Amino acid sequence: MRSSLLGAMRAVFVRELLLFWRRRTEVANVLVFFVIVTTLFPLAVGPERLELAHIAPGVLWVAALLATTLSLTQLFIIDYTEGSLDQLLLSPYPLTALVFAKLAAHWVLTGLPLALLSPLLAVQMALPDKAMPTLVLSLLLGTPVLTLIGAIPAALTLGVRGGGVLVSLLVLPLYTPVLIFGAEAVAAAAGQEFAATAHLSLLAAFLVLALAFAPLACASALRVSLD
Amino acid sequence: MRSSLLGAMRAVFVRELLLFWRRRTEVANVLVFFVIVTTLFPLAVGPERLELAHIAPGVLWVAALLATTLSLTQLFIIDYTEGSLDQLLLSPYPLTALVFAKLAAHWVLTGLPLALLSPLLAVQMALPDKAMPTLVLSLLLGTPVLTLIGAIPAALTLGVRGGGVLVSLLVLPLYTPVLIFGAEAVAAAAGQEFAATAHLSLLAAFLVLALAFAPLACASALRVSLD
Amino acid sequence: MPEAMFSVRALSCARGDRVLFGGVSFELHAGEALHIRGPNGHGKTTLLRALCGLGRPLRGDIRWRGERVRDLGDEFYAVLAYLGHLNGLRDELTAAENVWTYARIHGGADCDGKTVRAALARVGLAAAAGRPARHMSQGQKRRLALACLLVVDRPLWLLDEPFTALDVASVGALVSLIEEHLHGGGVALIVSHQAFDLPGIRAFDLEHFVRVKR
Amino acid sequence: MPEAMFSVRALSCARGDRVLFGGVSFELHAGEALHIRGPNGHGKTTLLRALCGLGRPLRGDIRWRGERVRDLGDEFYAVLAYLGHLNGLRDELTAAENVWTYARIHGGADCDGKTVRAALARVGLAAAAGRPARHMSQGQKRRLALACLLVVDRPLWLLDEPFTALDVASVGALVSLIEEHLHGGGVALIVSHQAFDLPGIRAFDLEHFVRVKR
Amino acid sequence: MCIGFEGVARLIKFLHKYGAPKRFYATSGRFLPWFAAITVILFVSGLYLGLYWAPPDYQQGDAYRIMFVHVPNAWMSMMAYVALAAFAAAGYIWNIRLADMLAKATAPLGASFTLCALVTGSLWGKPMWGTWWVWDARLTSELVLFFLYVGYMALQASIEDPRRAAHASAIIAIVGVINVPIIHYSVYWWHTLHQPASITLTKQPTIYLTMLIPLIVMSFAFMFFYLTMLLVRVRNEILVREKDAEWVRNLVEKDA
Ligand code: HEM
Ligand SMILES: Nc1ncnc2c1ncn2[C@@H]1O[C@H](COP(=O)(O)OP(=O)(O)OP(=O)(O)O)[C@@H](O)[C@H]1O
Ligand SMILES: Nc1ncnc2c1ncn2[C@@H]1O[C@H](COP(=O)(O)OP(=O)(O)OP(=O)(O)O)[C@@H](O)[C@H]1O
Ligand SMILES: [Mg+2]
Ligand SMILES: [Mg+2]
Repeated sequence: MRSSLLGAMRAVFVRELLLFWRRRTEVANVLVFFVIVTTLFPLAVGPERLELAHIAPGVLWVAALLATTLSLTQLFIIDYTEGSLDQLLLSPYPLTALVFAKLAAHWVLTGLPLALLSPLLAVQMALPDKAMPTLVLSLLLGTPVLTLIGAIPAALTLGVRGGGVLVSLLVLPLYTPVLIFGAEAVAAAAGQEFAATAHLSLLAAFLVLALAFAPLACASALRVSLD
Repeated sequence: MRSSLLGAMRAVFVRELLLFWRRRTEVANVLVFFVIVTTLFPLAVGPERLELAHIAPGVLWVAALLATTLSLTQLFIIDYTEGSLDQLLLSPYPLTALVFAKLAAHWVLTGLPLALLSPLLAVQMALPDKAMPTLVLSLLLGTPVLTLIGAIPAALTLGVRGGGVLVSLLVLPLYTPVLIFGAEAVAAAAGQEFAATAHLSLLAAFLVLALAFAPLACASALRVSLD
Repeated sequence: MPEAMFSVRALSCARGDRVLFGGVSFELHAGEALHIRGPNGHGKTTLLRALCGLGRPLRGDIRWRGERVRDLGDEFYAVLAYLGHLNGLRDELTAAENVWTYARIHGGADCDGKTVRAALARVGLAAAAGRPARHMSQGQKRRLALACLLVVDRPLWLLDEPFTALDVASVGALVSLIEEHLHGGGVALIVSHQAFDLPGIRAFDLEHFVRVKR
Repeated sequence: MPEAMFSVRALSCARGDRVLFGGVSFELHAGEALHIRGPNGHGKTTLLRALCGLGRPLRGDIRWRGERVRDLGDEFYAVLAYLGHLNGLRDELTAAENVWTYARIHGGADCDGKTVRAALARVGLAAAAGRPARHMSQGQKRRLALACLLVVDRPLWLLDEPFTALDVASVGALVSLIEEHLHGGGVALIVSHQAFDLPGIRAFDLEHFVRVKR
Repeated sequence: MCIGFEGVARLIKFLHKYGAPKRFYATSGRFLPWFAAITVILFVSGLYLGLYWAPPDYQQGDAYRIMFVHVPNAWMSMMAYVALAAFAAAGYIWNIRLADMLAKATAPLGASFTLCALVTGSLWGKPMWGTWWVWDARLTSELVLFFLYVGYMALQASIEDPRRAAHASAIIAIVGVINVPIIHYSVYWWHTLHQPASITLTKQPTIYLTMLIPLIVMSFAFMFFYLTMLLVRVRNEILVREKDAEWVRNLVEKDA
């Protein structure tokens, strides 16, 4: 039974990768959204008005957060409208484990490439080189938390028509701590006001917390939504 | 025939208002998203690092733009998956007129309240009082352009699963000029660097252009998508 | 012999890069109906969507009262009513609101509460006029979609699997609705796997025109 | 007499704030099937979803081989297969991929390419194994959903309108699939408005248990 | 351990018994007038003490008197969220319908307290700091709290099946209550990690007794106001949800 639980989790994971691969654009889209938001900012603010480098950590993190939020609204919705979510709930394996596999796949396809891409945009925004490792590391620790926490509202708003915007509303207050420490870590590394380690270890603590509780909460949310 | 064309347009308009009214929260949600994005910024950037007032026009305009984009992804999708869009295309009246009615309703329910709400957030971001009328006016002129232009990609990406992010990707470059002139108008009014009127009249020109061509383009996009 | 109301000649359609069928031809005179049959995937839905202009045929000639429908443009939409696999309802609107907006958008400028109620009564939803479509069962939704056809008075009906999810009594009721429509001089094309009992209806087996199997 | 495999006693269900039916009781022994009938909106879908744990009944007792299904928890899911109004497929996956992921997620750890191909062949989709579900017609999708039931070997089948969109030949094929399932000692609950010919099936009219009309 | 479980079981039994809507409606009907009376008395005396009895501040003059509204509202905004989460959790875990209704009734009240704290704070901030708003730690976390309330209510409002709405919003309330302390401390550290804040609320001169007394009275006034309104709202909710029950029909007929 144990080995076939892993098999089921792998099947969910592979299925998500396949789906993403088939509509390849989706992955690219999250990234492109990330790129565009970071580009809009300097445009809207007017580059001559301030030192770009000062706002770079904040802008990059807000962009990452919005990109993740946007992709989350799509997380369960198609499975829901086509009935595959019904079938997932009827699996003999613990729903929490299957949900975890699904979220892992989501992160691999959005958060991970986003973190890897970020230095490129950071250069564009004149972030000092010495802050790059911290930027990538903070995103690697932070984006899975965003995915894990964000999945709960995404599950809760299923069947609530026009739930997309509702997800953002529910999710953004929950994201506040991650955003603050993520951006602060990068800012600290850039300005050497403080060592970034304190912020990064807090992010790691959030990640552990989210890993422990979010899949369970998300599974309960799905059961409630399909009732 | 003419009077019943107006009747049909009115029916589309009323239908949209009814739909929005039934899921009342939706309208509020766009606003709240707008509010939250404006809040995240100071959080991520850290208020002491810069004069908030300097970036206020840019942040407010980017937030308005993202809120509109987000709501646009939902514009046709439900009508599409439930087949009502098929039925709209089979109306004996010109599709362009019906699409125009639909977009008008969308703006009344998102752009308009957003423009009216903006001074509240501007106060939070310490925008000088003298810039408030320009802020509201620029949003009143700019948000209908966002809705009109944004509807085209929303129509084109129908049936492309996970099109939500694709809409943003297609739409954001188109939004660039609106964003630049909108934010500049507000910045100019705040700092009195330039008179804001030049920027505002450009926005008005965009609006006229968009009113003339966007509904037509959007109707053609719908026909292509349903083929 | 009077001119046919609706005629199709040498129509062929493709999906993706596969030609599904070719050489489909038929004529419908006032009061006639066609029951289009054929195994799954042979292109019945594709055919119906091509006829009403939602899909584009590869080639062929579709005429309404002798005129090409392509030349008629939007005017052709003023004579046809289409019911697809999808119901085309909005979940948040009540039954009456759904019917009312459908009527208005399709040119029923004189549609009022009484007309709507009458149509709902015809499909057995009189009591549910104020209930949102979301709270209806599959069969109730299908009936609501049928009620929409009744408020606009169209001579050409194109129905794709109209009996789906209908209970036994409703199937009978729908058949007599169609009969009435034909008696009033209308024509109808009905795609259905289910057999039904409509006197005088012609069967049309799409299978004979298939170019590529499945 | 041996103990019933699946038994339901005094079940009642509500939707929103209306009680739909109450006092539903029946027993199924190995090899038996029930044809659940009833007019639109009387709660057949609600009943089926409550039985498989997707909905929550108001009260009542559902047992599998004498044990309450609530106590069985996830183990109960290891004995049932449910086909709803919706097919539960993903449009972007091919037929074979859809079946394979279904099997794995539902515990068919030993499911390989051969099993998948065999299941697809049983529903007449052998040639379409590599085609994405998006490119299939309504009837083909329904058949694909049925193929999923065949790769996991479950004694309890709950089928909601399984004949929807199926052509005449496929209806016959599905009936013999169900027959085979029953011969193998399984039980089945079938909701359908369409009459079908399965020897020994009992009819169950939900109408008699309805509390509130429609 | 065993005793613990037994105690919980007995508690649940008790809750189910007294949590039956009909019974609760009757009991709360007896308490309600008393709560309302206490609220009025506390408000009147608190306002009197705050607006007349307490002397003007030597720095702020009379402007400080807004404190007697601001501070109780700020306290209540936080207490109400804890109450909301507790009710929601009880409703979700033990399936107590009354708890669901209490949670639903608490949310708009808590949101109003939060909004009042924000507005009165802003009004106070203008004369004190020369600006309506600063991104101070406490202000920011209060704003985020407001969003949590709004999110809860939006979710609650967009699901119409009452049971599903209750369960769904309970999950978000529980997730939120885990986050509230995290948010609180994050915002605090965020602001104070590098430099002392330019404006802090905590560095008040120690408060005079003449100001403390009205403050305490007003705090209790707001607490009783909350309890009164909670009862009113829950009783309404009960009537709406049980509108088909016989006892409600009898009640309505008796009144009519
Ligand atoms: C929009 C602006 C403001 C907001 C959102 C706000 C929020 C809050 C909150 C949440 C509390 C409760 C803190 C706790 O008990 O932990 C509080 C308490 C308090 N606030 Fe404000 N406040 C604002 C403006 C002001 C202003 C301008 C003043 C006066 C200078 C002020 C003075 C106080 C005082 C004296 C307390 C009680 C002190 C304590 O219990 O620690 N507030 N406020
Ligand atoms: N979007 C698509 N792209 C490519 N091919 C498609 C697409 N949709 C359907 N097809 C193919 O076109 C053919 C005809 O489909 P159609 O839906 O018209 O069949 P049908 O006769 O209505 O079948 P059914 O009885 O199952 O409803 C099918 O073989 C199907 O595989
Ligand atoms: N989400 C919902 N909220 C409230 N009521 C609902 C909801 N969905 C369905 N109903 C109501 O519940 C009743 C039973 O619906 P159900 O779908 O179970 O019927 P059914 O017997 O399967 O009908 P059909 O033959 O049309 O499929 C219907 O009267 C319907 O109006
Ligand atoms: Mg078809
Ligand atoms: Mg049903």
